[in-house]
Amino acid sequence: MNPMAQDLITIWPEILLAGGICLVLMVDMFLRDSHRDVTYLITIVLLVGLAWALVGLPSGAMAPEGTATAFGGSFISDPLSRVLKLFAVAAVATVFLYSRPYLRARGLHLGEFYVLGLFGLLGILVLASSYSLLVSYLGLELLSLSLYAMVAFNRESPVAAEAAMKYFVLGAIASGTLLYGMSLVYGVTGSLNIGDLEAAIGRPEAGSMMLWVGLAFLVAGVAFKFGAVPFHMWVPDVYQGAPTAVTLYVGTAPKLGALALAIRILVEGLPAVGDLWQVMLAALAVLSLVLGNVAAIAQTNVRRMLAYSTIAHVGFILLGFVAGTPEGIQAALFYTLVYVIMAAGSFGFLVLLSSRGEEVEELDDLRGLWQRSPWFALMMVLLMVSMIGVPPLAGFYAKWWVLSALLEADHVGLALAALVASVIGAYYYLRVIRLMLFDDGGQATAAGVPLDVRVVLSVNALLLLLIGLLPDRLLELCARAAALI
Amino acid sequence: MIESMFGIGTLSVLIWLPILGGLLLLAMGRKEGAATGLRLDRLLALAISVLTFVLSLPLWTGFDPATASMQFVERVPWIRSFNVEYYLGVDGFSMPLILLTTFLTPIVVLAGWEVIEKRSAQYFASFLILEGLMVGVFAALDGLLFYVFWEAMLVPMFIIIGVWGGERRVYATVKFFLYTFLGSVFMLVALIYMYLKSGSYSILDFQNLPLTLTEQTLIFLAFLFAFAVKVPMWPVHTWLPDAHVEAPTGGSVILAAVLLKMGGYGFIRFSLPITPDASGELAWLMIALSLVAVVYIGLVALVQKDMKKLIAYSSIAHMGFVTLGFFLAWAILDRTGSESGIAMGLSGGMFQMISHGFVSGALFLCVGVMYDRLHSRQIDAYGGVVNTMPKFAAFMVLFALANAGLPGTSGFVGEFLVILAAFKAGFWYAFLAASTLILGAAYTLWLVKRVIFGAVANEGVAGLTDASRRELFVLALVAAGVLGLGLWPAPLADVMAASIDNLVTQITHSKLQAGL
Amino acid sequence: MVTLSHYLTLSALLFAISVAGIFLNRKNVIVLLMCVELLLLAVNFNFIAFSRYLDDPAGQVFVFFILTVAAAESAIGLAILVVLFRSRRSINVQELDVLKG
Amino acid sequence: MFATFLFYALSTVLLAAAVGVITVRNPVYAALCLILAFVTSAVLWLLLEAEFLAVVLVLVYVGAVMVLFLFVVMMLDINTATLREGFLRYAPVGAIVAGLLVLELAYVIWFRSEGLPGGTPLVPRDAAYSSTEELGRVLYTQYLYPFELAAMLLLLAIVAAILLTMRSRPGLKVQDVAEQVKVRREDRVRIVTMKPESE
Amino acid sequence: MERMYLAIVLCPLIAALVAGLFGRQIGRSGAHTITILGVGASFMMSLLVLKDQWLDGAAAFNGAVYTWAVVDGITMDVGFLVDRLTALMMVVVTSVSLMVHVYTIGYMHDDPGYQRFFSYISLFTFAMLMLVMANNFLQLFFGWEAVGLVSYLLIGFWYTRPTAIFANMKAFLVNRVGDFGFILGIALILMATGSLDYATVFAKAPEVTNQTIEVWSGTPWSVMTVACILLFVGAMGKSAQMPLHVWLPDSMEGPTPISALIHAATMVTAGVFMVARMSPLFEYSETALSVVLVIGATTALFTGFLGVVQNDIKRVVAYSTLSQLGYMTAALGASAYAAGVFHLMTHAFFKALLFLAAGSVIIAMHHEQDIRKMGGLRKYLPVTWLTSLVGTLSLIGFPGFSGFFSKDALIEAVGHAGRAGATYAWWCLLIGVFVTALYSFRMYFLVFHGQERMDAETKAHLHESPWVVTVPLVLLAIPSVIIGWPTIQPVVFGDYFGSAIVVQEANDVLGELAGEFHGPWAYILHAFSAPVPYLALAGALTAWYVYLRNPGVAEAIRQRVQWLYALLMNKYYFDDFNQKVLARGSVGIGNVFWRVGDVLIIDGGLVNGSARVVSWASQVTRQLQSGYLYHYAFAMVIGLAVLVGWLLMGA
Repeated sequence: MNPMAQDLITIWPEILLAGGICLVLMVDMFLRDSHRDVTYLITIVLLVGLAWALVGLPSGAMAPEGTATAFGGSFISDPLSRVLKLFAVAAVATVFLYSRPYLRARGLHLGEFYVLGLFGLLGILVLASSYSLLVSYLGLELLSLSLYAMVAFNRESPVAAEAAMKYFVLGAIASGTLLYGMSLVYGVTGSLNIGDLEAAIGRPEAGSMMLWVGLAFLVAGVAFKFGAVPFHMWVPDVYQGAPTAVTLYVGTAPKLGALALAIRILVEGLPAVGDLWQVMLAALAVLSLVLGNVAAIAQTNVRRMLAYSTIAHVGFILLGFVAGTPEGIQAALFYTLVYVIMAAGSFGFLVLLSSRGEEVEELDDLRGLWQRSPWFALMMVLLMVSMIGVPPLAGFYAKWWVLSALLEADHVGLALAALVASVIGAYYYLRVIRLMLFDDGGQATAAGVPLDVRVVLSVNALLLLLIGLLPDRLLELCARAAALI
Repeated sequence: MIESMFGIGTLSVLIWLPILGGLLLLAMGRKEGAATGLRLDRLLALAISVLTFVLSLPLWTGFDPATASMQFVERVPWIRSFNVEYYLGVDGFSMPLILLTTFLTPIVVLAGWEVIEKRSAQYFASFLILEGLMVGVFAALDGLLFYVFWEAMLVPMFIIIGVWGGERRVYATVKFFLYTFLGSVFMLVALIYMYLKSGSYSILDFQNLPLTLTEQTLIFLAFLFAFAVKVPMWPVHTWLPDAHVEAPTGGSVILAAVLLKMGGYGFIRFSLPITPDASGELAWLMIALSLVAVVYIGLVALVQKDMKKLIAYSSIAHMGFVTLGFFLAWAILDRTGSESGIAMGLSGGMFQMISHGFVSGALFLCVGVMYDRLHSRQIDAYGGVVNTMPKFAAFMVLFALANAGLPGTSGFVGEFLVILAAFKAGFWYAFLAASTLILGAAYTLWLVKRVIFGAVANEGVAGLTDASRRELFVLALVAAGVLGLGLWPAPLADVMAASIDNLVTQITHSKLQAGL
Repeated sequence: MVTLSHYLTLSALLFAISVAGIFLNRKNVIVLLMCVELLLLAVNFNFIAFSRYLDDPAGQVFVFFILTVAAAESAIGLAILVVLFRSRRSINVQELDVLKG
Repeated sequence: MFATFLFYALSTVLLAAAVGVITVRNPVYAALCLILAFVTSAVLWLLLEAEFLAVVLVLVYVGAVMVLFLFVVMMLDINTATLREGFLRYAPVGAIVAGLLVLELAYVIWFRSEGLPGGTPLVPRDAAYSSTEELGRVLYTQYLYPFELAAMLLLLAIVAAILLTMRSRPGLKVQDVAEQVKVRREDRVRIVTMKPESE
Repeated sequence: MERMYLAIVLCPLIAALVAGLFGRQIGRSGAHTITILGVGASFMMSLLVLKDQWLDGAAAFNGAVYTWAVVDGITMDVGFLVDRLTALMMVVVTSVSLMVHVYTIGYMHDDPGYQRFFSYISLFTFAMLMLVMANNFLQLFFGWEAVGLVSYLLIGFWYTRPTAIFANMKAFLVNRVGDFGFILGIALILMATGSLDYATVFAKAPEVTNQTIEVWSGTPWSVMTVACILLFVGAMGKSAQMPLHVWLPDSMEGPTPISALIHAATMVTAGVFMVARMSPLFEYSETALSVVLVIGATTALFTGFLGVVQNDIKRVVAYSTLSQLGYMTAALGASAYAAGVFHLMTHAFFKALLFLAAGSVIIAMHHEQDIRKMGGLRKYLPVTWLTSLVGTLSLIGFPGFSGFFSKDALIEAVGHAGRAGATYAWWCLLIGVFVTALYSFRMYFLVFHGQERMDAETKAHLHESPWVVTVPLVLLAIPSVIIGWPTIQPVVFGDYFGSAIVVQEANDVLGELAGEFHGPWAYILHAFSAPVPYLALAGALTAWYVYLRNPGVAEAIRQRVQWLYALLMNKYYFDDFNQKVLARGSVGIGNVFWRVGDVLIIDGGLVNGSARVVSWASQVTRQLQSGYLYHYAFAMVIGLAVLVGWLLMGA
């Protein structure tokens, strides 16, 4: 086989997705508004096929643990990328499954939602497999640009426009910062390929301060993508301003992209200056944990509260990086995966409650939900409990692994700080439970929500319990995925 | 029986049967305001809890009191990547506590029989799930498994207090949750630390792990935080009165009878054997806090105006005896240089835990009986209850006296042994500890005087009806436990003896000389 | 004589000016978009200068892509701006404060 | 020497234009300043022998993007009078932070630049060298993958821009050919049976 | 024999359980039948035991019934030690109890709590038997507290009376103060000897004498002294020695039969019994014995004074009980354990008699208890009158009556004791004799002689009590008169107790006195050479003069010494002190701990305080998220600048 063909086979999932996007776009153009479900179905089929492609075909041709590169080493297919991609596909599919009734109830059920969502997914796939600064940048922009557009998706909504604008401007600064960092790293190392960076830094001039400055810019860029303090300002506004279905999207899959970006650039590209980015991330992590948890307490808007909670969780994910060990990266990976499931569930819950048209905005809307929709209130309890980090739900194991890694790296102080912050954080999750279970009043209900959404939410929440009871599989998967780093 | 049928161990059955039963109940649910005819939910709950109790009896009958090693062991890898095992087993410490749990759960179900009108299926389900988790805590021999059960318990308890509790239930339950959650996260750090040192989460491995004094001290403090909150020890006790007061009767019973015991159990299972030297270094602190609990809290209990709060404070004072009994060991070693007396303190603490399970549970049941009728917990609202509820009053007085440590009731055994041991540690330890004889009697009897005795105080009391047969049955069951344990504690003492001896060995053998 | 450091300094100044522009501008969103363009220009300077001094075409390739992306980004940014203006009848930065707290 | 002079001169213009972008009152002027900045940059890039990019910058940026900006500025019809308030009040803070950033960067660039390729004077490339050719060679081979990604990105931008800005106004009358073709007699003709009027 | 011991204990227990649990089913007659049968059987068997021990000279029995628990290698049994001391106590307890059972049929005839009452007193009998038959400290403590429990229940028997339920709580709490010392004493003994078993402990007592304990560091005290004093604190509570005597007068709130049974004859003597039982220990501590002696004597005298001013018939008897308990205790303190126990026995009979007689009066007076409203009852209640007279004479120590023998013996023993405080004690006891006679006859005269001061209504219905009341009176009167004659020789001066009571050679006052003992008659004659009978006579005459012959004198005296009268009426202000200082003080401290410690500092400051800090911080961080894009951008740039700057600094 000629090298180009080999390369193309290696990036076959991306090609499939890109082609699929075009297909969806074309088909959608010829559909009436009343037939948007066709777009939806094609999209879902596409995602299923993509998942199949990831698990099965060409990657199956090589060993499951194997690593393949393409395009001069700028693309890599390794266990990590496959895990991330698979989860991203699943997350995006879940988002689509949740969103249909929500969008339809608001007259927003347009094909572009799926197209943009798929573009974003493509960005995540690119990020996951990127082994070059350039490709990472392109993947990041693919993801970001579709997110900007999706946030502004509801053109009638002034807050959505405001959120999109803020997101766009801040995102542009962040990618500018990231690029500036990349340029400095490129200047010092002379290479854009992540695989070559380490070798280049291995030179005696590795201590080059220029590299450090570049590193700081890179960290700032990555932190923005994650939403870590002080680069978090967009998070609450976007989560609150965007339509809930978009918030659901923004809050889930892109975290995998951010994780991939961080792992590829910092962990794989710049391990030589690991001490430096670990220290920086430690500061950001602690700030995120504290500020996220503290600020969430005063919130009355559900999505805003969950936004701050995201910031706090990001703090935890970053702590995995702070540990710096393979263990820590695996923990961060696991945390991210679990977080994506939890976020999908909790935002999905809001989407579900808003499926019939009335927007569930305020925490108070949830009051007494248990009396109206006991099952879903219970599912939300599971989700919240998992977010707190109470076993036997998956959220606990995530925190536990990160803590293990931190302690193994002798970061006892950080571990304790994280724990205290999460105890403070428990308060606002408990408040959600409290409102649903203990109080009366409120309007939100799950009555009249289509079966598919109900099933998805139940599966989503129960998955956390399942992982909690039998965490071994996922733990090992993450361990193996990040083992080669 | 079930074990042999499905190849599942007894302990697993005891854990999962109630949990699965609880989930079944949850799934069943019960429509609000549906006909109160059969009330399948409570029948099912009772059946499951009784079955669990019956199935737990083999733990006692099949228990070999001659050995301190773990029995009924089940050991399966659970999280391979961290060497975490699904590792269960019981010894002389955990077995009685498991039986206490399985014994009290049917009682709690019965106590809520017709009282809980609102979402009763969920109520019973919560308790069943809680039961399974509590058994899990006592049976777990793997640190992480222990932690999982330990934390998981918070959730049903949070919901029980929050949904079925009193007026300030939200404040109380959030306080309960955060307090205990904060306490236990430190334990997690300690567990992870020891895992990193030993490569395993097995508690028994932890116990054999050599640790320096600094390590031990830090680990001890981490555990202390978790267990002290649970026990609760002064000054981290203030969640308890609130939680007790606001919880529904069943919640108070389980909270007092079993949940508090987890703190004491934790000390025995973790702190003492894993960090003997640090425990010794800090024994003065523990003893001081315990004595503060006895005296200070005893005085505080005296002035309470709310019955449940009074009993809650009395619980704290009684649990002070538990920790006192456990940590006297080092004071005794210091003073007499001999091991004699250590085992007495330990047994005293254990007895106090079991007994307190019965007695405080019973007292909360009694308050519940009255509350169900008059909907007030204020002492003022009662007076002369004996006139209208003579049978009930008899039980209440019995339990009150047991609470005051009357010989012949279970309440006496622990206090007696601990005071005996305390004297070996020093006159003043015993002196302060024995003050509970006066204080305990004072607050309990004053309560009885104001609530039970006297002329009928008001119309509410005049309209009371005596306890129903169900209520009497429940109280009689507990009373049997209280008297049985008080009159003949030997069986329990025998069961614990080997484990206690083993613990004494662990306590008295410094880990510091072991090659460090 | 012009060295690499000169170019880098120029770039740094451009970067600082554009960033300052973003947080000093309180009135007009569209100027923010222009500042973003300036920001990317600064980055491009870095890449081109490095590319030249390293004698490596990769930097120039990167700039090529940045230019492409920047164009796409401006398109989307302006589209959002239009949406914003349509729903708000204003592009005053100070009035973008519904979402806060 | 001329190159040095050129560099300083152009740099001054460039920076002045950049400052102009963020300070001028009228967004149209700001856009024009930006165009100036781009043009001077293009010349500077020529000094760095990046001819292709310099051309692209002028063509794509000045020619397309900035025109788009101007278009939008004009379209939105913004009241420029009130848009300046507050700038001076916050300018010192902004200057300090921006200055700090520059100082940090300059310190590293000038005093701690070990490991950087700079320092030595550049050897001018020979006349046969074409950066266009150089770029063209790698773009479709080594950088094929990014190139295709960039294509997707542009597609995304098109979709997004259309989604966000194109809208069917409620009052607008549009011809729907498909509907017209599909129309049936029953939709258009109503047969009314009327009783004959009695006299 | 062993089975019989068990049966003796179980009979009343089973009877109590049946009467208590199935009271409604078996009815009133069923209840009293079964309990009387139970106690009667115990009594008969006790007699057999006494015969076995005394006449047949059987060896003391010491054996376990079952092992209560084995902890720390220490076996804690429930078991019996039956020796002559025990046997004597068993007979006293069961016989008085039997009488009281019978008497109760009449006394409680109309009470709705009839069955409950019988259940309680049977239960009490069980508990008291457990106490006296114990062969170890654990069981002793069990019986000790169990009798306290029943006492508590019985004092509060009429639970609707506020005074009754106050009194029973007070009784329990004061007793608990005693138990507090008692349990510490037990703990010390366990520590010193490693056993709770009497036999082992006594055997080890000599070894312990040299041990010391530092209660205050730096001052070594003899273990034996500390232990004995602690044990004696228990005895002070149960046997109502000053200052823990305050509960006993109040306990008269209970029905009269239990005043007789519990608060006169049996339970209150448990302390005396206990000290006697512990004689092998006390003998090793001169200090402890002195303490016992002084406290006993003080109680004997000063509570006697109080009896003089009381007007409630039962309270007068109660104070006399206190005083007599003081006598017994003083005897113990003089190492005259046998005399103390002997007085305990005689006192049990005559004091039970007096109480029951008082009860009979109360029945007749329709539950009027104020002696100022009585008088001249002699002709209405002949049996009661006569038996009361017998009891009173016995109480004041009229020569030939049983009380005489016991009291005289112990006063003489105290007089001969050589230990510190003995002289003081002797004077106290002597004066006490006068006082005893004074208040006893004051009551006697006011009740049975003189003017009839009751109202017409009551008077019209006055009649003698039914036979169930009078028969026990008579049956108790008999031993009150005669029991001293046959028993003084063996019990006090002989070797009846054998090894049950241990007295050191040097302390053996009774041994000394035994030499001068030549039979009861000679003893009576000999007594007249001492001041005791004269003092008693003087007391009786004074009472006659002041209260019967010339009642104005009493009033005149009262007017003259107002302060003294006030002091006595207020019972030396002990109750006020306890109420106002101790009880209110505890409540006050409790309130401070609660409101300041728990509510304000811990909850308000630490718990809610940190919650407030967090929510304040939360509000502050909300402000940071201002909503303005330029602030957001500014934060990012600052963050970036700080990151870069930090790296540069760190380099």
